[in-house]
Amino acid sequence: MTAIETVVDRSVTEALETMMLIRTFEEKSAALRAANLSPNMCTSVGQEASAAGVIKNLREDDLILTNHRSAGHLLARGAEPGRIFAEIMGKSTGYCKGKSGSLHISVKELGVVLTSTIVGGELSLAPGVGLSLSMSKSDAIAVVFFGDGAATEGIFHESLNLAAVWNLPVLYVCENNQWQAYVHRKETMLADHVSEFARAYGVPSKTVDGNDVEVVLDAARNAVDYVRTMRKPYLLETYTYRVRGHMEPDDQAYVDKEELASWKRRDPISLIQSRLQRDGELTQDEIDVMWQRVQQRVEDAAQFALDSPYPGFDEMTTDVYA
Amino acid sequence: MTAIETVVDRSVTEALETMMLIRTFEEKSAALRAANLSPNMCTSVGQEASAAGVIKNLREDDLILTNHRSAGHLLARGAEPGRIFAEIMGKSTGYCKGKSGSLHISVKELGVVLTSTIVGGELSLAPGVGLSLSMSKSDAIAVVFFGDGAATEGIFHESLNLAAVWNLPVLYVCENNQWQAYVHRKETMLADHVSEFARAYGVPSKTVDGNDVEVVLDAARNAVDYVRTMRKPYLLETYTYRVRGHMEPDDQAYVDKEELASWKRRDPISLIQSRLQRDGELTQDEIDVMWQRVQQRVEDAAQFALDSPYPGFDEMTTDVYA
Amino acid sequence: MRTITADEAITEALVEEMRRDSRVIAFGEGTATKGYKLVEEFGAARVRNTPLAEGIIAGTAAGAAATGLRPVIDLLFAPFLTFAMDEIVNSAGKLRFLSGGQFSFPLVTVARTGGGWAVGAQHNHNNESWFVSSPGLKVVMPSTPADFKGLLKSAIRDENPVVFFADIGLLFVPGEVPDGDHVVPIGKADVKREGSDITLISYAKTVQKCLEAANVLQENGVSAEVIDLRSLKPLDEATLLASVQKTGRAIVVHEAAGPCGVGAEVAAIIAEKAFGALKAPVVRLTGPDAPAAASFPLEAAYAPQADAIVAAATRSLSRA
Amino acid sequence: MRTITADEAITEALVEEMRRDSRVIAFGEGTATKGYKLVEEFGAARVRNTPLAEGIIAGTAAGAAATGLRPVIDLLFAPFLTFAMDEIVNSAGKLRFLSGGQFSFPLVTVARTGGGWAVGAQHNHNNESWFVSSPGLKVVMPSTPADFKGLLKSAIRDENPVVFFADIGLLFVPGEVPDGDHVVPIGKADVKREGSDITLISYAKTVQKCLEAANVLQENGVSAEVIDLRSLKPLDEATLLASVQKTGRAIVVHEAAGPCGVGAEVAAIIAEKAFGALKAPVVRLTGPDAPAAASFPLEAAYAPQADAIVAAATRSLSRA
Ligand SMILES: Cc1ncc(C[n+]2csc(CCOP(=O)(O)OP(=O)(O)O)c2C)c(N)n1
Ligand SMILES: Cc1ncc(C[n+]2csc(CCOP(=O)(O)OP(=O)(O)O)c2C)c(N)n1
Ligand SMILES: [Mg+2]
Ligand SMILES: [Mg+2]
Repeated sequence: MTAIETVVDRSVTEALETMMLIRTFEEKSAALRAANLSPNMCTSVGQEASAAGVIKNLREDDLILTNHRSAGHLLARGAEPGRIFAEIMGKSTGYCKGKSGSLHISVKELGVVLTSTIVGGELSLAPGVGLSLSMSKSDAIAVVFFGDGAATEGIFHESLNLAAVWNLPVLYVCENNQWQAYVHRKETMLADHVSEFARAYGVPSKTVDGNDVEVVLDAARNAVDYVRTMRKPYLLETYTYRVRGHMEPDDQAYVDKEELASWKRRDPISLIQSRLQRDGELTQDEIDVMWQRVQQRVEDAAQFALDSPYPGFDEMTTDVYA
Repeated sequence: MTAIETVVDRSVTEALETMMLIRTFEEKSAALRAANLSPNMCTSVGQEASAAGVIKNLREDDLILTNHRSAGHLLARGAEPGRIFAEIMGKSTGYCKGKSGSLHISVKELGVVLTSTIVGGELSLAPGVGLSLSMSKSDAIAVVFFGDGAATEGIFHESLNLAAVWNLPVLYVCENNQWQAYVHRKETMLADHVSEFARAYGVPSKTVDGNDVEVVLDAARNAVDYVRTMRKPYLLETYTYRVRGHMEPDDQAYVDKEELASWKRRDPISLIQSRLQRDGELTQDEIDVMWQRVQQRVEDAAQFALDSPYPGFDEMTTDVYA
Repeated sequence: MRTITADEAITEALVEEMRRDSRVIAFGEGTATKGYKLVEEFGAARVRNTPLAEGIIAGTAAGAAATGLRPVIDLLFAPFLTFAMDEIVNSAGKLRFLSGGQFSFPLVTVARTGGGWAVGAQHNHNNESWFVSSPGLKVVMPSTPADFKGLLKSAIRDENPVVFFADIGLLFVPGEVPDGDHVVPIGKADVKREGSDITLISYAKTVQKCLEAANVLQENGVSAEVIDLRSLKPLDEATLLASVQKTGRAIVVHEAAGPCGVGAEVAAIIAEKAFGALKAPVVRLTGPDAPAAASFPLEAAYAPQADAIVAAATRSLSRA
Repeated sequence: MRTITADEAITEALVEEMRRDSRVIAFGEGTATKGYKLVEEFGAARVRNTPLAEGIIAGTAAGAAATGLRPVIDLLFAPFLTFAMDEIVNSAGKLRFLSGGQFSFPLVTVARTGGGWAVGAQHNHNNESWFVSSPGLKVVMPSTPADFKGLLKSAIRDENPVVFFADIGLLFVPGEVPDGDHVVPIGKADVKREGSDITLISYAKTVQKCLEAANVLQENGVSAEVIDLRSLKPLDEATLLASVQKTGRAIVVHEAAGPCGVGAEVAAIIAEKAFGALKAPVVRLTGPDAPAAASFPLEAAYAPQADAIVAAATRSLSRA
């Protein structure tokens, strides 16, 4: 079987390495931006457990939709970091030939079928992907990642309602990272959990600690099983925190220092790293090797992207119509 | 005090006469349509208790928003039936000079400030009216009437959420009449009551028998009091039934005959009429006089509208800009 | 040949394409209620009522189109498209390009518009130019039952998102439709009447007004060519320019308001590319730049009438 | 005179108008975060963060405007307006008319657009023509910090809904702004440079490209007049036509794609109303009819450049 199917065995160690890869990638990405080698983009630092934990539960034929904060999802799905960097930089070797940039990257070969940077766009498209699957013979499912901010767009409710009424196999994963660009979630909704909205639609839901990858792996396994077997939607909320700013560069002047510090103390990578060490599953040496491996990969990837050419000007008008 | 304030004493008998007026008006309106004397329009036959029961609890300075099915709300508020007929017919004596037609009638002098036939349009506008009131010194409130169908538009959720987060004095009145044009409500949502959606927003809500005007009067009094004193939104759902078709003319071929018949047995006017008779509050003679009064009013009104001129062609381009 | 209405032609096209291609599905507010016969033939999975929510109807169509289905959605009236702009414009129109060509969006959005029902500007707004101006979309707006059928069939077969506008005023007017698999290509205008003195260019309900005007002009000894655009995007520039090269005069007529309308685009193309041939200015006759009133006489007067077209043509012809 | 950026000019205009009129309020996604100084001065009731929901932001503005407030809303980027079309077009634009003039909608919608940020077509889409084509709205799109300030002040004072487009590429370019209550009327174009041989008509970032082209043309002995439209609705027809009457040649330049764009409207007006004066066809230079790529060099090449304007002008002048 393929790379992705192997990943599905859900080893926590593998999830950890995915998280390390995401972290390293995102920090490199921010550094490239700071050095003016890359345009503005959004990182998912602090949220790695959600991407790794959910996506490791998916099958190769499951389909993914995501949003502006997608690098973690793409990497967890097995995307080449070099081609993501290249896409962010607008290079021709990017997954979308540099046309997307960081905000709408889709990768057909990996089943990352649709990405929209319109907040809520991914939610508007998800039932249609679920519909295609529900009308096919397959038992594959669609998974849509979205933020707590997207949950305040009306389309969230239209999407959830339609998926419920039509029994569509869509797993809704809300990465509630407490921020909606420069506005704290608390300013935008009275409930603490986006999952609370699901009940009235008749959609089962659960909020879990999004910083504990073992918890996410577990909850996502159950959620995926439910959607796959019941052919109905489910909403999983990974409660987490956006550790860096909304979009690089960002001085985070508007961020409550204590809240940030308290979430940093619950860093998802440190958390699982030390747990695995404590339980004797990993030694410091093994951990160091893992970090080195991902660092090397990310450095090579960045170099690949930096060395890649921009698309030709003819690309301005290709791919508009089929 | 003014006419409207008098009404606020909530006499059930007055509410009954309002309901009779609405019923008579709507049936005349349908008859005019059938006779090709009027364009297509939507009646609220069967739903009169909701309009009468809610609006009799309002003060003159409260503001109303409504939708395509508005004649009942307008009449309960004291609008001239002749000017409503005229507006429906597109005559210059209509409340909007015939420019609106039946679907977007607003009446500034009665505090019917905004009406949109875009389903959900009234909901999008309501928080702004609440905001104006909340920033004024007054303790007036905004009341927005909308259907169960409007509750499946995303804007419903955006509206409720904003009103909750901003503490806006808006009373949301959902007239759940089981139909959304030619689609039964059961096809569009899994929950039976729109009020179930309100909880997650932190908005108190209640579903009441929308065919019993005494129940509506009572529930609306509490709801209005809550919004007026707390300066926060509330959702009141009047559970009722659309007895005629969506829009005149309509053969209702798609309607479940038994469901229709069972609701007809709970006709809101017969219900309160016989209760008042049974309790000795009204005699048959008094009831007959009431019917005669409203019939005369409606006939005169229709004649007024029929006799009224169409607007001049210059009106095609006036009132576009201030 | 049979005589049917445009409304019937829409259903015929849909039924035939659903028989032809099992990936074609149809949904919208009341689609299954109105199309209960289609439900019988194709099953409830392929013909669906939706909740009352245009955004998710269009978004679902886009998501389904990207993953193998070919949805035809009914969004009822053009002003309701305001609730589906992100899905139609930002998703269906742009995501093919933004994905570097990885995904396509073969979907058709049907919406009614124009005067005919006397229900006012929130049901009647000729906003077709929004979609003409948006990349990645195609836009058609037929004037005869035959074109309703043939263009809808082409739209369903197209690999790109097509917005199909149905003029309310034409829906129940009967007309002849060829038997069999009648397909009209998108992007091809129809010369409804040949003429040599002036070109009248139009689409939807005002095509008929142009034909009426051409009859009157004929009586006055003027030979007017009448072109029905049918496809607003892509525009059939070749047919337009060939006609104006011949006649040297053009009048563009539509119900939609003037500013940045299709008439502006047509006039600008002609003024640029047939400049040398022009003997008089290209004139636009459009609806007023105002919301459409519900009041029936005002609504009926909104679209340009034959007499105004005759007058404009006569003015044009009076210029050297 | 002070030198400030367009972004600063926007804030200045807002602050001054909020001081002037207590009915003016401002809200949007991050408005209070970004405008924390405004919160200090005007209080949290008048300067608000909103939930992430463009539809209700715009709808709330319309509802508030109809009942006595004067909201200024920030919808961030033009493609996000897709979520607010009903509220802006069907409500703010049409309900004054549909109410027979009972209500007015004095509100301003601010949105950024155009190339400059390399983030692709879901942030960068020059869809201003949608609003120009919609009744009841006004549309402005300035090119200098002074006009950003002066037009925003006029927009806030206007009794009608105004859509204010801010070209991202211009936001952080500094420029001189007159001291005091600097107000620029809506509906008045600005002749940036007088000339006699050809008229270059533009708005937003391409005004600068036209000025650059005019310099090059000057060196070639051609005197180009450059007009900055500033107000896209209403259009200042008088200024346009006077210029073309004088020069006999016109080129319309903008970043937005061509079809049914503002350039089409301008070209159509000139071709109709200055026909007799035209010595060459009115040419449009626009962005391609394609979504804007994120890739920086492609994005930068999207808007017409000075050399293309010079070439088009030279071609125009070569015609008799
Ligand atoms: C419709 C729309 N509105 C606003 C934006 C600007 N924007 C981009 S991301 C973002 C915040 C999104 O918050 P959330 O959904 O919680 O996702 P997060 O960024 O926290 O992952 C905003 C406001 C946008 N891209 N689309
Ligand atoms: C945005 C929009 N979509 C569709 C319609 C067409 N339409 C008019 S009324 C209606 C049904 C509305 O149902 P509901 O909100 O329950 O109100 P009711 O008619 O039952 O009073 C529909 C679909 C519309 N006017 N606006
Ligand atoms: Mg968030
Ligand atoms: Mg209903």
